Amino acid sequence: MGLVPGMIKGLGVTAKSAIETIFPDGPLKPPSPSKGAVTIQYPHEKEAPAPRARGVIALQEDNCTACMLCARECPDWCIYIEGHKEKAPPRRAGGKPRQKNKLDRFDIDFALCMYCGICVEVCPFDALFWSPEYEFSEPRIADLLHDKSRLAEWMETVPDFESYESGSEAKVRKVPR
Amino acid sequence: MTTQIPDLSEQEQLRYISQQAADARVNVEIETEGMTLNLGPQHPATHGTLRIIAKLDGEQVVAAEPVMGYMHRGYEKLAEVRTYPQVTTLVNRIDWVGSFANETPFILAAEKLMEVEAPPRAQYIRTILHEMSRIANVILGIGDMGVQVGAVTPIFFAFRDREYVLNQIEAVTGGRFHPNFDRIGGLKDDLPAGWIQNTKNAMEKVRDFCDQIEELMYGNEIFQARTRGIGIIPKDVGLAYGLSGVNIRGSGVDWDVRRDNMSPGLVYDQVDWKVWTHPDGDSYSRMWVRLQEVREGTKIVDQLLDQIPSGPIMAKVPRIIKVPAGEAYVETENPLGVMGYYVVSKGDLNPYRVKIRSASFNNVSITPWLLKGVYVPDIITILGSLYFILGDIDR
Amino acid sequence: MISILSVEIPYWGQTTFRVLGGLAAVLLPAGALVYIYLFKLMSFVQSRLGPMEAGPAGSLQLLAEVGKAFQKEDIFPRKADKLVFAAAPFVVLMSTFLLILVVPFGPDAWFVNLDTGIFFALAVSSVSVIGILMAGWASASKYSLLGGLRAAGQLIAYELPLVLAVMGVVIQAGTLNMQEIVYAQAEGEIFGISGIGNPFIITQFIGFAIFLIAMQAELTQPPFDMPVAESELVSGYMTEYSGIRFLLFFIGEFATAGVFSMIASVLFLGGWWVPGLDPDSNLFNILGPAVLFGKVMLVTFLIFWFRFTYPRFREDQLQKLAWKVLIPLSLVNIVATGILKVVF
Amino acid sequence: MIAALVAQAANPLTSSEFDIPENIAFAIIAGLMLFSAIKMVTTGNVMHAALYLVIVLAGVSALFILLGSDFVGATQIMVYIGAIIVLFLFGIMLTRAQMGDDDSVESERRTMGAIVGLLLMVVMGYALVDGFRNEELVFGEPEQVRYVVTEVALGDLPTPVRDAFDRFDGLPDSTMVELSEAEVEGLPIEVARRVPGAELFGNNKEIADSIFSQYIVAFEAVSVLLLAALIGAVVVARKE
Repeated sequence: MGLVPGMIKGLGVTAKSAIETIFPDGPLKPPSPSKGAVTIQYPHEKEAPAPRARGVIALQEDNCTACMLCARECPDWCIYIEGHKEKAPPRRAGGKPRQKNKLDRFDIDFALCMYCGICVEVCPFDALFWSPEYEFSEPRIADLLHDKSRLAEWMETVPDFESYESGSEAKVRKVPR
Repeated sequence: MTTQIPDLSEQEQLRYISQQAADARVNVEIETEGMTLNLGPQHPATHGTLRIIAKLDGEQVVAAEPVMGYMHRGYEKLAEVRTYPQVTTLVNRIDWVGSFANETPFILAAEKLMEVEAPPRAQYIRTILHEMSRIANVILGIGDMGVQVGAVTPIFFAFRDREYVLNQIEAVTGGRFHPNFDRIGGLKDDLPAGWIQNTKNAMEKVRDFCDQIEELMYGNEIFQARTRGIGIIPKDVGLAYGLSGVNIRGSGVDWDVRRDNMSPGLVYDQVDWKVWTHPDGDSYSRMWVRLQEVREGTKIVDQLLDQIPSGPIMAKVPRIIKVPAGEAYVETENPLGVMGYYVVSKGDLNPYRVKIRSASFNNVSITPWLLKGVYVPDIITILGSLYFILGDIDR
Repeated sequence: MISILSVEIPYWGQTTFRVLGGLAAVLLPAGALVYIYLFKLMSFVQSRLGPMEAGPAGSLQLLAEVGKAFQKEDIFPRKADKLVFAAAPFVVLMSTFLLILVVPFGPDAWFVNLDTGIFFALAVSSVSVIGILMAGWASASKYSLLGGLRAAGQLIAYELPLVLAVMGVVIQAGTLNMQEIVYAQAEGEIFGISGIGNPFIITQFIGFAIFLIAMQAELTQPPFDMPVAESELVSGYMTEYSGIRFLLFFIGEFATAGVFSMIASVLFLGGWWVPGLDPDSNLFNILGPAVLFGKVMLVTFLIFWFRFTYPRFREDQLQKLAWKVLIPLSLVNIVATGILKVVF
Repeated sequence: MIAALVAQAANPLTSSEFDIPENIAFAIIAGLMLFSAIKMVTTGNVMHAALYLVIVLAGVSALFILLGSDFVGATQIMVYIGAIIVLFLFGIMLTRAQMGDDDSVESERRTMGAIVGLLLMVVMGYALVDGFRNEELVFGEPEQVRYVVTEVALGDLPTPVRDAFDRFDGLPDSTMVELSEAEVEGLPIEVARRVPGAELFGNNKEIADSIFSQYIVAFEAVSVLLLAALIGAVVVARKE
């Protein structure tokens, strides 16, 4: 190990890395660095995060009963729920009218949210889902407060649940649509 | 591929230390004006908001004092007003580059109090994720050391290849940095299909990274000149300051909580692996042990992936978790060193008191001893080789 | 009186032409190598693409950066020595523009043909130290001060190997004139083999290596970038600069890299001349600058390759390398060259 | 046969035209130098004083280059600006790098300084006047023209040139001689290759020759003196 070998090897590493980036198909093919680079040219092409990625929370409004579990379990209390009871038409003809919790307000303040996913996890009625969608930044911080219509819009972007790895005993759930 | 480097003898260590003292004496005679240099709180070498007040004589440090607390977020206190499931989402922000590993000891402590044990499948996945966050963390540390000694490329290699690991963590937990995946009694969810194979590919990439960085950085004579024989921590001094993890293994102390004091709930005893140590105790040996640990980590992950048993991932725990009164302390070997949680419960939904023993706090507390007599550029390499995360110091 | 296409040009016209030519000769290579090497090649090494948005494949990125720098506030630290602080980048840049003066681009294409060309170049290259010291002191910042001191120590130490490496070439060519050095290479012969000339890199390879290393240190490029070490001194003497003045330092750094590479190409690679062609032909007045640019790109490729591969030295190691390795080696080189010159 | 006799070179002072740009340049440089010299001794800031000194020295170098002796000019830059001033600044920054004016720089011995300066001026002025006593600055056609003669085989030279060489007794084979117009008349002038710029500047060979022949003893003595100074500095700096 003289002065030369380690430093020459280092030069070799950088040169090899550059060649691999410029000629991803092999040195005789035409160069195409955009293929060889590991980065993605973001506004032009979007990276697809994993289906489980926690991007934004979507609300399936019909399923919500305004039970407040999510709001209570939220570690930083960023979910605001208001609701009232109202009579819904009976399920069967002639039956008594059912009492139903109607949702007035369901806001999540994404400026405060820690993206921990506890609300999604504790929801007993499958009303909240994670969407991997991540493009919802706003110039004004107040606009990060998503109301229930905005949250409902995210439902479209919620992917189906993945199947599990072999050996798993968990059941694959369904996204209500 | 592993480069074996000759060890510095104990004599050489001593000579280095006495040399520093002698240098300091000579400079006092010439009487140049002293200067106080504030490294930080905003400084590229302090990984955040650590401040080091260095009293300089020329470029030599006469005294150095780390000032902590610029990023204190009060997690110990916050945890007292959060329920147990909520605490995990807080604590994985402590060491934000190896975040899953922060959850493990807390959950294990809670499980110990509740006397539940996660099913084997959950234990395996937990160990895999714990080890993967170590890999993600340490890769970044190695690349960051490149930046500290002035090489621009290693950090980009590190970011590139850490991404493969983070992608796998995200695919299973949903969060790249803040997984919040550990639950008392098991895990939140099972592995998605195809994950095992993808993870094995990612581990292959990490091993390639190790080879690459070894040639690019570790083998470089300039890097060795900057790190070998610099910042030597003798065994006993390191132990006296409570150093842990790689920093003490780099001084030749063969102590790893994963092997020696493994808490139930992790399955390190099921795999064949080795605790790496290096007798030198200098910056280079610390970085060298780090690199070997990444390699060893990929081996552990590969073996565990092959062995994952089938079964449930959640033990039977009540829906609303109340931890019975009692006290428990659990420590695990985290990427930065030993991390322990002392949880005191009064039987409520909240822990009564949580004391967090984070590794970086102790690792940094040796700096006044270690930085005395070194040159300004060496402050940077020594801090880089100690490798701390600010969140882990100011909890 | 110089005439172009048989039109006589008055003195002020010549001066204007020379100033414009100097600007072009300094800034164009600087811009080219910043884009090609610093932006693109470095990105490829790091598995990324680099700037892609401004212009085709990001080729106008540098212009965008210049525009950005012009818009930024020109911040002066409160305790800074305003005049010195403001003047420092210009002093650094001035040394670059003085350097370009003596570089020949063709048999008749030159700015000034000094008899002491290379000596003058080495002399003015040391002016930039003054600028750096001014910047380091006037910023009223400890990091800047340390950076300035380190820069001065380093530049002084590496001036010597630089000069001594050049000595070999000067002995072999028998002249200090840059143009003559090119001719000496074009018309020279190696061990009796004539016809292809004698680019001095063949006989002066050690000199070339030393020159390259010393040049790297003079330019404060990694692995010798202690004065600007961003991980410890936060850019050293440039710490407090912003906007257009920072840009001047930035341009100065890469323009000097380009100009130094030109000098290295002239000294060791034959300058504007290509083997096999008659150096007196008029063709070289047109072709020469392009040839020189090609050789400059070769030399700067080495500079930048080292730049993104190596970590940096510590200040004392750097001094040790200069005094204990490079200077003795270059002295041996000079002695050997002298002996060979006398023998052959 | 004369292998090469290279082109005419005019000393700027004796060149045919009264050079306007040159005079403008001289005026600017001289003015700047005077201003900086005065500022240098009056400013209260050590650092500024050193920087003003840089301007003065750069001006000196510029004047040398203006006079066509680029070698001395470059040496001036290299030695004074590149080395000495840098060491000045280095020392100032290491010891007293404070900003703003420094009272201790204000000296009460200003009158003494002025007297010394005046004395120095008188002595140097006298030396200058004495040196060029009866010589006048000649504008117009010069009587003596400088020629650069290279690779001369002495036997082949025509008589006037050989005479000239005799005047410089035993010069090496490549040098510069001063001949009168009449002497040049009969010379076969053969320019082997045009050396661009040689017509403007071309005296570093002369300097080298004189250093290593006429002034060799003084030169070596100065080198030994510098070496002694260097060793002395090392001895003084190391207290052990």
